[in-house]
Formats: sequence, C-alpha cells, structure tokens
Amino acid sequence: MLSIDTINFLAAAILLVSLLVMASTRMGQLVRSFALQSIMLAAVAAVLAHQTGSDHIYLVAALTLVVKGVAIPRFLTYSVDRLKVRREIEPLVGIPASLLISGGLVIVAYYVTEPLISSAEAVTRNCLAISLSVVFIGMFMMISRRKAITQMVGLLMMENGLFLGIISTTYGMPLIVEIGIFFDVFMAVLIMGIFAYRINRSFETLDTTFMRRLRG
Amino acid sequence: MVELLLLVPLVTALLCGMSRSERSIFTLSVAGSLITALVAIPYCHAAFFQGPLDRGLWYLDPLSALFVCIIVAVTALVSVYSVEYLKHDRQEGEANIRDLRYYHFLLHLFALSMLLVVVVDSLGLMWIAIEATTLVSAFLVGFYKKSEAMEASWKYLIICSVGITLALLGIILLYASSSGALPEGTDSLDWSVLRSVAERLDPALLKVSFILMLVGLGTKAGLAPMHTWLPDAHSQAPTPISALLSAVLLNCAMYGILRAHLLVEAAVPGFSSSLLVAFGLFSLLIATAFILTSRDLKRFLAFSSVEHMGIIALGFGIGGPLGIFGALMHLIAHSLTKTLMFFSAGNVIQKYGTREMREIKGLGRTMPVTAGLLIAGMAAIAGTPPFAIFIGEFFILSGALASGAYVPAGLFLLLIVAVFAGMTYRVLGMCSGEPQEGVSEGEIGRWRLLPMAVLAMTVLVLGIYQPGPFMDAISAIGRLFGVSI
Amino acid sequence: MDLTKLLIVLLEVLFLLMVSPLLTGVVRRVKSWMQCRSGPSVLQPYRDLWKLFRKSTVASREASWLFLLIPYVCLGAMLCLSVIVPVFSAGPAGKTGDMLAAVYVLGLFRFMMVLGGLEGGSSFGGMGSSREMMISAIVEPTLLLSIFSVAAISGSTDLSFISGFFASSGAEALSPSLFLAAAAISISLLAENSRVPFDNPATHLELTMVHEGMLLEYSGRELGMMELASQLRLTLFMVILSNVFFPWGIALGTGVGELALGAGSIALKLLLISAGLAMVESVMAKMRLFRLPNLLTISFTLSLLAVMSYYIL
Amino acid sequence: MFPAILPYLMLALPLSAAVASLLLRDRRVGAMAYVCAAASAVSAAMWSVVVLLHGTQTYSWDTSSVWSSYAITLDPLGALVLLISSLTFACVALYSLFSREGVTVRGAVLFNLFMLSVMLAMVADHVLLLLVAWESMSLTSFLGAWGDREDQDTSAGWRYLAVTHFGAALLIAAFSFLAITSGEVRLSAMLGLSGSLGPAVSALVILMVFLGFGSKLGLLPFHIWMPDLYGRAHSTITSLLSTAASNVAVLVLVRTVFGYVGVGQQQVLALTIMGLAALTALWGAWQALMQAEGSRVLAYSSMENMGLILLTIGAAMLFQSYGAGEPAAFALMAAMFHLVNHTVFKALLLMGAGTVRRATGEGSMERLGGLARTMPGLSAVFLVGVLSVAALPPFNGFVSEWAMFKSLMHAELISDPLVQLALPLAIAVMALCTAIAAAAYLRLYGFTFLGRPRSAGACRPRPMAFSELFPFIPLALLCLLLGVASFPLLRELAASVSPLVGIPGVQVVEGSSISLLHQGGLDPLGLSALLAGGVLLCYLAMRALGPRRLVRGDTWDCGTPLDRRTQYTPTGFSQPLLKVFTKVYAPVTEVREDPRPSPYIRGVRFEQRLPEVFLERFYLPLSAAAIALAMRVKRMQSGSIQAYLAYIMITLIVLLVVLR
Repeated sequence: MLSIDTINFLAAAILLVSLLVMASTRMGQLVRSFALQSIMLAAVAAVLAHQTGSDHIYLVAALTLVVKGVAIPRFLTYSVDRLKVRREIEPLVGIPASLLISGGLVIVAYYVTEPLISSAEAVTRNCLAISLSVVFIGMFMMISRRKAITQMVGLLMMENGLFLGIISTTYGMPLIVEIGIFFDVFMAVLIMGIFAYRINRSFETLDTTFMRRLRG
Repeated sequence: MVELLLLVPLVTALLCGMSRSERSIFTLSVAGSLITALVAIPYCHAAFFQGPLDRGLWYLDPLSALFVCIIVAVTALVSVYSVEYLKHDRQEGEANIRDLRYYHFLLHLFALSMLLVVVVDSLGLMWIAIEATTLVSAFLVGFYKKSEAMEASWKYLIICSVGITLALLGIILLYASSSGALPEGTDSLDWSVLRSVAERLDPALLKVSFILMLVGLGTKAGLAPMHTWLPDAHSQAPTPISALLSAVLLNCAMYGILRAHLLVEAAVPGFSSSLLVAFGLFSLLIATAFILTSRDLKRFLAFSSVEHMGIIALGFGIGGPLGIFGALMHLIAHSLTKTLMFFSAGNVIQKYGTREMREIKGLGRTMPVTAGLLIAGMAAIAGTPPFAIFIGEFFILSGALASGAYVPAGLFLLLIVAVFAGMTYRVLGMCSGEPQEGVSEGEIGRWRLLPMAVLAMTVLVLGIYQPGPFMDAISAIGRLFGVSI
Repeated sequence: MDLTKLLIVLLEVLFLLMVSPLLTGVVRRVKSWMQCRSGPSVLQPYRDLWKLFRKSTVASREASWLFLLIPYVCLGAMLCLSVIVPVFSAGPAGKTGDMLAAVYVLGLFRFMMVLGGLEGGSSFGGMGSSREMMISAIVEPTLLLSIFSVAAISGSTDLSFISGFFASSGAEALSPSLFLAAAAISISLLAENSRVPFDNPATHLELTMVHEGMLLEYSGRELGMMELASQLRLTLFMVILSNVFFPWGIALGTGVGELALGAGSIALKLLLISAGLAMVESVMAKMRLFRLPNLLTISFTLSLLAVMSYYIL
Repeated sequence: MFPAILPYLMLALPLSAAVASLLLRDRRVGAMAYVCAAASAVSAAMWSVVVLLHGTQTYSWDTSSVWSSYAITLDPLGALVLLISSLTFACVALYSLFSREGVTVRGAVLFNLFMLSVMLAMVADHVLLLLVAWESMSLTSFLGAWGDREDQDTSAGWRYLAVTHFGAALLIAAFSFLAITSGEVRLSAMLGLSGSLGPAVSALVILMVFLGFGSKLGLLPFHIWMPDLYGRAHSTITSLLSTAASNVAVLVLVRTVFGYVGVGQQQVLALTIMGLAALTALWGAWQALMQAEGSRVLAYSSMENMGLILLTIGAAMLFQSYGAGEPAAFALMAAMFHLVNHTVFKALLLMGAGTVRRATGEGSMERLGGLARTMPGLSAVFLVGVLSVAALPPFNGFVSEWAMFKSLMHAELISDPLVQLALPLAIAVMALCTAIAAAAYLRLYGFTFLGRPRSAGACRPRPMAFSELFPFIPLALLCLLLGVASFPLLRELAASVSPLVGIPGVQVVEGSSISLLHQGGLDPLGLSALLAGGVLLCYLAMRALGPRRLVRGDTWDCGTPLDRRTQYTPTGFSQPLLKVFTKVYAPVTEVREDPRPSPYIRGVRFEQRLPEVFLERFYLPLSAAAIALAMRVKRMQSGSIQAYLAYIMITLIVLLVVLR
C-alpha cells in the first residue's frame, strides 16, 4: 500500500509541477520545471516497476529519466541560448488567468474520467484523471504561449501526462511500443528543434504569432 | 514476407539518398516504386482472397490490403510525375541536385512509413508509424525552405503531433479497456486480438478512447475543425507531395479511425458511427465554405480533400452495405481523382508561376491537354457521373436514405451541389479567357501527362465498370464491417 | 357528308358572303340616322367592294412576298370559318365544327393581318399591329374561357352541338354562367372587330386607329379582300353570338320549312344585333388606348366568372 | 437480322465518330462525324419504327459489377419521341455540316457526344446509364455552348452548370430512393413503387423528379440560365438543347411519375405542380414578349411551351389521382404530342435564328428587318415555324395545343370543387400564355423578316446556298404533316401512354378526328382542307376577275420621307403590353436631362430596363448571402496556430464532457 500512496502522492506532485510550469515567467524556469516533472514521472515508473516487478518498466523509468529528465531539457536550454530567444515567456493569456483555466481543466479531467474510474483499480483512479489534466494543461500551454520553444515544452508536457496514463493504467505497454514511442518523441523534439532553428532564420523570431501568412 | 514490402522502399530511399546523378536518382526512384507495387500485389491478393495474413508484428487483412494498394499505386504515379516536375524546378533554380536526393530519400521514406501504418498489427506500432509519417513529411512540406513553407511545416508538425498525442491517449485507454476482457497477463495492443474480444471491452473506457482517437487521428485525417494544418501544408509542399498527402496520408489516418471504429461499433453500437456522421457533415460544411471562397489553387484542392474526407467519414458512419460500399468506393476514387487534380494543378502552377486562381486564365489555349484533364478531374471530384466518385456518393446517399437519415442526406446533397458550384466557377474561370502576357502555349513535359491520363481513365472506368476481382476485394472488406456487399 | 348537308353548307356560306357587306351597310346607316344624317345606302359596301376588286394594286417597295399572300389567307380563313359555323341549322343534322378550332382560325386571320401591318415598314402599320396585339392578347383568352363555360354547360365544344343543345333544352339551360359568357363574348365582339369603344372603324386618324392602320398599305383587290374578310368576321361573330345564346328558330332538322325558318330567324337576329351595335357605337366614345385593358380585363374576368360559377353554383 | 444492329449503330456511330475526330483532329473527319451523326439518327429512327411495329425491345449487357447488367430498352412511347427527335437530329447534323463557317472538330465531337447522351438517356433502362447520360448532356451542351467563345464572362455558363447540377442532384436522390425501395437498378423493373414508398416519400420523390427535370426545362425558378445560353451559344447546340434535351426530361419524367412511382392519391402534389408549371408558362410568355434578341425570345418560348406541357402533365396526374384514367391518358397524349411538335418547330426556329444572326452579323431584332425580300427561302420556312409555335392552323402546334386545351376541359368528371376551380384557372392561364406568346412570335417574325432593314448588316445579308436551306425543309414539312395528318401518330401515342395510366386502350382517334368521350372533336385534316380550299377559292375568284395589275410604290409616308428611325421598333411594338402588365415586368425607368451648352435645346435621355427579377431578387442575394456566410466561416482559418490548437482542445473537451 505504501507504493500506491507514493504513486498517488507523486502523481499529485506532477500535477502541481504542471501548474508550476504554467506559472513560469522565464524560459529557464520553464525548462527546469519541465525537467522536474519528467524526473517525477521517472520516479512514478520506478515505484510502479518495483511494485509490479516487471523489468521493462524499470527500463521505461530509466529512459524517461535520461531522455526527458536530462537530454531534452539540456537540448532545450541549448536551443534557447543558441537562438538567442528572449528570456521572458510572453504569454498570450496572463499567468493568473492561465492558472485559473488550468484549474478548470483539472476539474474537467476529473469530471470526464469519473465514469471510467468506477471500474478501475485504485492506482488508476487519480492517475488517469491527473494524466488527462496534464495533457490538457500541456495543450493549454501551447495555446496560451507564443514561442515555438514553449510550444515544444507544452507538447512534451502532454506526452508526460500520457506516460503517466500509460504506466498507471496499464502498467506499461509492450516493450517495443514503449521504445518506439520514446524514439518518436525524441525524434519529434529533434525535428522541431531543427524547424525552430529554420524558422528563426527566416522569420528572425521564434514568436509563432508572427507566423500568420497562411490564412483563409 | 511483409518485410520485403517494407524493405524495397527503404532500400530505394537509401539508394536515392546516395546517388550522384539526376538520372540515376530518377531511375532508381521510379524503379523502386514500381517494384514496391509489384511486390505488393501477391500480399494484397492473398489478403483479399485468402483471409488475413497474421505474422507476428504484421497483420494484413483486406482493409489494410486496400490501403497498401492505394499507397503503392499513388506513390508510383507520384514518382513518375516527380521526374519532370523536379526537372522543371531545377531549371528554374528552385532546387539543386542535393535537394533532389533529399526529396527522393524522404519521398520513399514517407511511403515506407505509410506502408508501416497499415501493415502492423499492434495499435501502438501503428501510432508510432503515424507519428513517423508526420515527422518525415514535415521535411517534405518544408522542401522549398521559404518562410511560408517553414510556417506551414511548423503548424503541420505541432498540430499533428498534438493530435497524435491525443490519439495515443485513446489507444492507451483502449488498451486499458481490454484488461478485463482478456485472460490475465495477455493484454494486448494487437488489433487482431482486440477484434476477437471486441464485444467484451469496457464500454465507458471505449467511448472516451474513441473520442480521443477520433479527435486525434481526425486531426491528421483532416476532419473539421481539426483540419487547419491541412490547407497550409498542402499549399506549401511540392505539388507531387501535396498529392501524396491528400490522397494517401489522410487515408492512413482514416485507416486508424476505421480500426477504432470497428472495435467500438462492436462494443457500443451506434456511438462511433453517429460521431463519424457528425464529423463528416461538419467537415463537409466547413470545407464548402472555403471552397466557395478560396483563391489559391492548392488550398482550394486541400479544402476539397477536407470535404471528401468528410464524405468518407459520413459513409462509414452511415454504414450498412450501401454506406460501407459507398465509402470504400469513395475512398479509392478520391485518392485517384485528387492525385489527378494535384498533378494538373502542378502543371498549371509551374506554367503560370502562381497559385492565385484569378491570375490563371486561358488554360484551354495554353495547355489544352492539362485543361481537359483538369476539367475531367473537376467533374469527377465534384461527383459527376460516370466517374467513380459519383458511385461513392450515390451509394452513400442511398445508404443514408435507406437508413432513414433524411436530414444528413439532404444536407449532404445540398453541400455537394454548393461544392460543385464553387468548383466549376473556379475551374472554368481558369480554363477560359485570354492567357496573360508571357505565358507561352504548349504543355510542360509530356511524360507527366502519362500518369494523369492513367488516373483519368481509371476513375472513368471504375465508375462505369467494376471488375469482378475488384468487387470481390470490396466485399471482403465489407465482411470486415459485417456487411455483405 | 351527304348531299343535303353539302347543299346546306353551300347555302350558308353563300348567305354569309352575301349578307356581310349588307350588315356593315346597315350599321353605318343606323349610325347616320342616330347622328341625324341620311348616310349612304346600305348597299354602299357592295359597291365599294366591287370597285376595289377591279382596281390595280399598289404595293410598297418594302413589302415582301408575304404581303400579297396575306389577303388570300385571311379571306380563305374566314371562308373556312363560315363552313364551320352553323347558320341556319344545328344539332345532329348540322355540320360539325369545333369552337376551339374556330378561335384558332380567327387567330390565324389576325396573325396574318398583323404581319401585313408590319410590311411596308411605316410607323402606322407598326402602331396598328402593336395595338391589335395588345387587344388580342386579352380577347383571345376571354373567348376561349367563354367557350369553355358554354362547353361545360352543353357538354361539348362542337358549335353545332352547342347551338342545338340550347335550342332544344330551352329555358332550363339558362344559368348565370351563360349570361356572364354572353356578356364576355359581346365585349370580345366589339374588341375583335375593332368597333367603338376599342377602335373607330370610320376614322383614319393615326392616333386612334388600330384596324385601319394595319390595312393602310393595302390597295385595290387586296384591300377589297381584306375588307370583305373583316366584314365576314363581324358577321360570323354575330352568328356565333346569336346561335349560341339566342338559338331560337334555328333548324334542328333538314326540312325545307325548318331551314327557311332558320334562315329567316338568323337574318332577323343579325339585323337586330347590327342595330344594337350601331346604337352602342353611337352612344359611346372611343376609349383612350391605355384604358382599354381595363375593359378587356373586365371581360376576361366575366368569362372566368362564367366558368367558375358553372361549377360553384 | 438487320433490325437487331440498329441500336448498336445508333450508339456506336456517334461514339466512334467523336473519338475518331478527337484523335485525328482533322476537319474532314469532323465533317464525316456529322455524317455519322446523321446516320446514327437515321438508325435511331429506324429502330423506333421497328419498335412501333413489333413492340418494346430490350438489350442488356451483363457486367459482374455492382450495377448488375446495363440495359437499354425502347418502349413505344420512347420510340415515338425518339423517332421525331432523331429526325430533328438528322436535320441539325446536316445544318451544321452545310453551315457557312464550316465544320470545327470541336463542334463535331461535342455534337456527337451530345447526341449520344440524349439518345442514351431516352433508351436507358438503368439508373446509372440514365444519370450518366443526363449529366453528360449537361456537360457536353455546356462545353459546346461556352467552350469556343473567347469572352471572359463565364458566369452565365456557370449558372447553367450549377442549376442543372442542382437538378441532377435531386434526380440522383430521387432515383436512389427508387433503387433502394425496389432493390433494382433496372428502371423497367420499377413499377408503382408509391405503395412501398408511402405517400409522403413518394410525393417527395415525385417533386424531386419534377424539379430535377424541370431544371433543364426552365421551370421557375431554374430558368435563369436559359436566355443567356440561348443568346450566346451556337444554334446547333441550342436547337438540340431546347428540343432533344427537353424531350428526354419530359419523357423520363412521365415514365417516372406515372410508371415507376405511380401517382397514387397525390392531389395536392398535382395541384402544386400545375401551379408551378402555370407560373413558368406565364413567365416565359411574358418575358418572350420583351426580348430584343430572337434567340432569347425562343429561349423564353421554350420555357413557355415546357410550362404548358408540364401543366398538362400535372392535369394528367390530377385526373389519375382521382381515378379518371381516360382524361389522364388524353392529357398525357396531348402533352407528349406537344413535346414532339415542339421539337420540330423549335429546332427549325433556332436554326433559323442562328442563320439570320450569322448571315447579318446582328443578333438583336432592333437592328434587323426586311429579310423576307433578301432571304425569301428562309423567311418562308421560318414563317412555317412561327405559325406552328404560335399554334395556328393547319400546323402541328395548333393540333397539340388544341388537344392540351381539350384535355383540361374534363373538370366535370371530378366532383371535387378544388379541381373544378383549378382546371378553369389552368385553362385561363393556358389561354393567356397562348395569346401573349403569339404576340411574341409575331413580333419575332415581323421585326426580323418584314419591314425595312434597320442596320447595314440587315440590308445585305450573306446569301444563302440551297444546301444551307435544305435542312430546314424536312422540318417545315414535318410541321405541316404533323398538323394535317397526325392521327396515326396520335393513335400510337394514345396507345402507348395508356399503360401508364392503367387503362388498356383509350380511343381518341376516329377516322381522322381526335376527340375523347364525344365532347366535340377536331378533324385536323378536314380543317386544313377547308383552309386550303378557302384560299384556293379566293385565288380562283380573283383570277376570274382578271389578272392582277401590280404597281410598286413607296410606303405611305404622309409626305415625310421615311428613314430608319420612323419605323416601329420591337421595343415599341411590345410597349402597350408592357403597360398592361406593368406590375409583372416592374420596369425601371430613368429619365435624365442631358446637360447641353445651349439654354434653348433641352436634351432628355430616357432609359428603361426590365430587371431580371429572379436573378436580381433571388439568386444574387442568395449567392451573396452564401459567400458572406462563407467569408465568416473563413475567418476561422486565421493563421494563428494557437487558435488552431484551441479548436482541437475545445472540440475534444466538448465531446468528452457531452458524451463521456
């Protein structure tokens, strides 16, 4: 039972960190918060692996730690420095409003998952709702922030939420799928980084609100 | 083995990527795509007529076989068309030999990723393959490296990634829903396994899962209101790639939706089909508005794709033998016809150097063959008999009427008439009138007319006469949907 | 068709041909009396026609081959009509002729005459033609509707049958719809034959004329034929009016006595109607052209009411 | 056996001719293609005769596809229509072949394809074949009408396509209803489906079929494409579109309504249809009167004629719905007879109008006149056409219009007061249309051929070779023949429509006289003989008075020499009727004073314009509203990726919350 409490505790912490990401005003803070979330996710995976004793979830935990907790944040920090992105976040929706909306999204997520939870195990309950909340918050992050980099972070947050869902509801997918997903996520971030670099070159900014030539 | 089907495009891609001369790239590309098509034939034949191939990771049932056919056929035509298209680009200085290598490498990789989508058994792997198609094609969309192209590929990448992430959540829930249905420890993401226990999946989870998959894959399939990346990507990509995106990529996403639909329909009858009808009609409605007002030729065609994906969704949603047959027919016909349309558009755009339809005049004079094929394509895509799309629309309509869905049927009819009006208005405007100064008479390239002629003939013949094997294959797919066609 | 019938038809046609100019003369004479003039002899129209028939023809240089053909067609059409319309005898013994067809034959006459007005290319002809078409556009439907009501009452559109039906059924066939139809046909008679208040047959003042404007380019023999055809048309209208609505005395068999009675009664009725026509023409003034549609619409409405009232009442 | 290959010849000849000329692109091949078309028309006519003699023939080709087997079938009714249509086709083919400006490959290809699709549509016994032929008719006629013109304005052509496609969509829906109800794709296998469709749906189907076919017939408010198309397109195309295409529409409409669906108890529907048809006819007649161009007059005249035909068909439905089969059969016979007659005279007139336009270079009647002296042959055949279309004896239009009138005169058979009010009203409308349209045709003939020329082109028209005149002659003769001796045809028609109303044989022809229920009949032969006799008698009488002495002089001019401007104009001619029906036309009048330098001379400009009410009040606002709506929707594609993502999120959340 200890581990279930731990998982629930960690999941709640992940949700809180998502709100922290939402509340960040500086790029560095944002990336660090994201890294923290990924590390917590790795921790959840590790606890779960311990509980179920399945090896491949350990692998998942390790991969999460390495890829999302270390590699991607470093890559993002490097990109921010390299592309000389302005440090400020420049939200389209102000921080207080963003937090309120995020709270609303959490409620929605709980409301939506409510009928599902009845049939699920105890671990799943909170985690599913939280994972959906994190997905929503990540998506809202992409909607409410201007920079290409913040959009990437939003997407990564969505994927974190997803991972929480994967490991908590199903105790991990088949290994090949898991690895494939990791590979894809990594590639996606890399490719987005390449495009961010190209966009910076042709638009001389990473502010996506300037990219409105294609319309109608 | 199915691996061979995947190996040929991979090898072709690598060889193209390593070739030195223009000539060898083109030869390799065309040969590779044709060999892929040849290799695909026995697999598809087996899948259609001897039951599904289920070998480990791979699973090839009639539905996948249909998509394999579409993918290899359109890829082959695109690789033929690309030859003169890129030659022209090279003459104009839009592309150099490196770009050529890069283009063909990605083209075949793209084909590979799409083939992967339809031949894997596991839904998780399918998801991975779909994400891979996005990643590969993003580079193709951004091929011209102009700022608009960058913008389009960024939007494409971000929106589709978001969508696909949602779809993954859906797949997870699907996976979770199976835990009660399968014996302990054997929970599986394999579609063939899930299918066999579809009736026992947890309905509550399945519903949420389907919504997530529909929204997520619908983003990629171009269903409104998630279609927003589509006109941008289609208009900025090189035209052969636009054809590939529109005719094949959207279908691959639709394939994913269909797989989910088949499962959900078994467990929660009526839920997924009514959602498909709703999204289909909404897409049709939105696309009509844009078709009526679009001025950019390729955006115009892109919205037409939104419209047709809507019709296909509508057909599958209506269901029944008529609806399913109509939707399948429409899916096939739309792929072929839209390819034809994009090829014609490619000729026109390279000739006139603009995509703005109001600046394109007098096609009938300058490029009579292209103009003829464009008009034929327009008639076909707008659902005029005897072209194959008409068959699809006719059966979908009949299906709707037969199932008593009069309101969707009426709306459908009204909207396709409006689309016809919008289509003809633009296309006629381009074909008539005086060509502007500086546009010389004559087609650009003769070989690129060959795939177009093949396509036009195919959609015409398919509309009038459906060969026996074709019908057998369709009815094999129909059995998958539980209807006898 | 047996011989007696043929003979009767021939007699009737001859009768109509002979009596038509006379009736025109009578109308003119009565009118001049009403205006306290002595007026020309009632035989004057015969003399006019005889004179015209022997004169040479002057045709406009602008006129085409059709111009000289038109009088033959017009007079031929009226002759054809006089074969159809029952004069002395009606019913099963009489001739057969469809009333709708009769309207179309009248239509042919008018069509040709109006085309004649457009030959030559003067503004008078055009003006007359234009006005004639305006009038006929409403008169023709009126006529057809009136016929319809009469046909509905009697159960046939055959003129002879209708006439025989009313002659034999007597007062019980009387109905409001019949009166309305009679009124409508009477107004149509005035309009169709270019009488006051629609047109003034006695004037050639360009602002008012309709019928004469169309004949302006005709001369000599052709003019004579057109005049005769017009007179024949007036007579035929009167015959139809009297034989449909007042069929008293018409022969229902082929006996000589019956026929004689029929001939006598029709002659009397024609004289009376001519006198009535002259009275109307004397007490009324010609209407302004653009007030004509009102009158015509009234007659159209009357005829529509005639049909409706048959079914409703 | 020889007759067995006739349908193959009929369909294969034009197809191969079209393909050959498309591939070879040679003018001589194009000329041969017209000959092929004529040959195909002749084989169609022969096949029709065979069918009339031996009864219905069906040919089918089995395909293993979803469409089971394709089939064509020709029943006696179709054979009658096909017979007359193919004769017209042959004449039009010759007309195109001999026309002065020569044969174009494109024209030949489209002519053959159009003819093929018309014939196929007439004999199609398969839903797909019918729809294919129908759409291909639209497309080929559109291409024929607009493709070879250089003008920038394609909006009129587009209107045609859009309207006919709307009609086609309705047809598709209707036939899909029929196909799913009967489970058949063969048309001849559908019979009396109204029972299984239910009253509401069968009314819907009939209405859709009616509106669908009506879109080609110029039914209100689908007529807007007609005047523009007729005004611009080559007369080869219009003369076929107005005749053959209309024949197809009416033929299939009748088959569908009376055969496939069955009328049932649809009184209200029949009355609705009659009302719409009556309005169409009236509108056509009114507009025909005001047009300046001959071809536009003829366009509206087609609308008027089709309106009358549909009115009569509506009356037939009404009779049928009350179980009065005999009058229904009579009305159908009248309508079909008018249809074939319309084919003959309208083709003649449209070809004539086209010839005039090309010979003089003038399209507007305001600039024509006096052609009867310079083109006497054409003026004579055109007069025959005009007399026919104006329904004057002894020509064919007269007989069929008489029959249509007569068919409406059976109100007493039905005791429903609604019907007894409706039929007299229908008669009133028909009478009014006939009279107004006669004025329009008179104006057409009078101002084109009579009077003095109003422009240089009209003074010296290009002379016409006999070969150019030749194709008109059979049509003119047919006008006369169908008027004078139509009773065998009518007997056949009555026999072929009677199965549709479920009555074994309706007797309408006795000897040479046409009548139903002995309510007074018409003997066209006798009447014509009387007319001819009357004219002959006049001629003989005048000859007896001595030879005519003819002197040519000037037109009476009151002493003021006549010039171009003193002659009456077509506009002036129709002005009195414009005043009478001013509420209908709602003319827009503008009187402006011209600023002149001199204070003594006042210049006044008077302009009058007749607005195209349906276009300006209905279609343009409709399309403007649609575009405005679309522009609002278009704003959603704002270019902002954040907005795009928000759409996805909102969709997702709404769906999850609503449907969880």
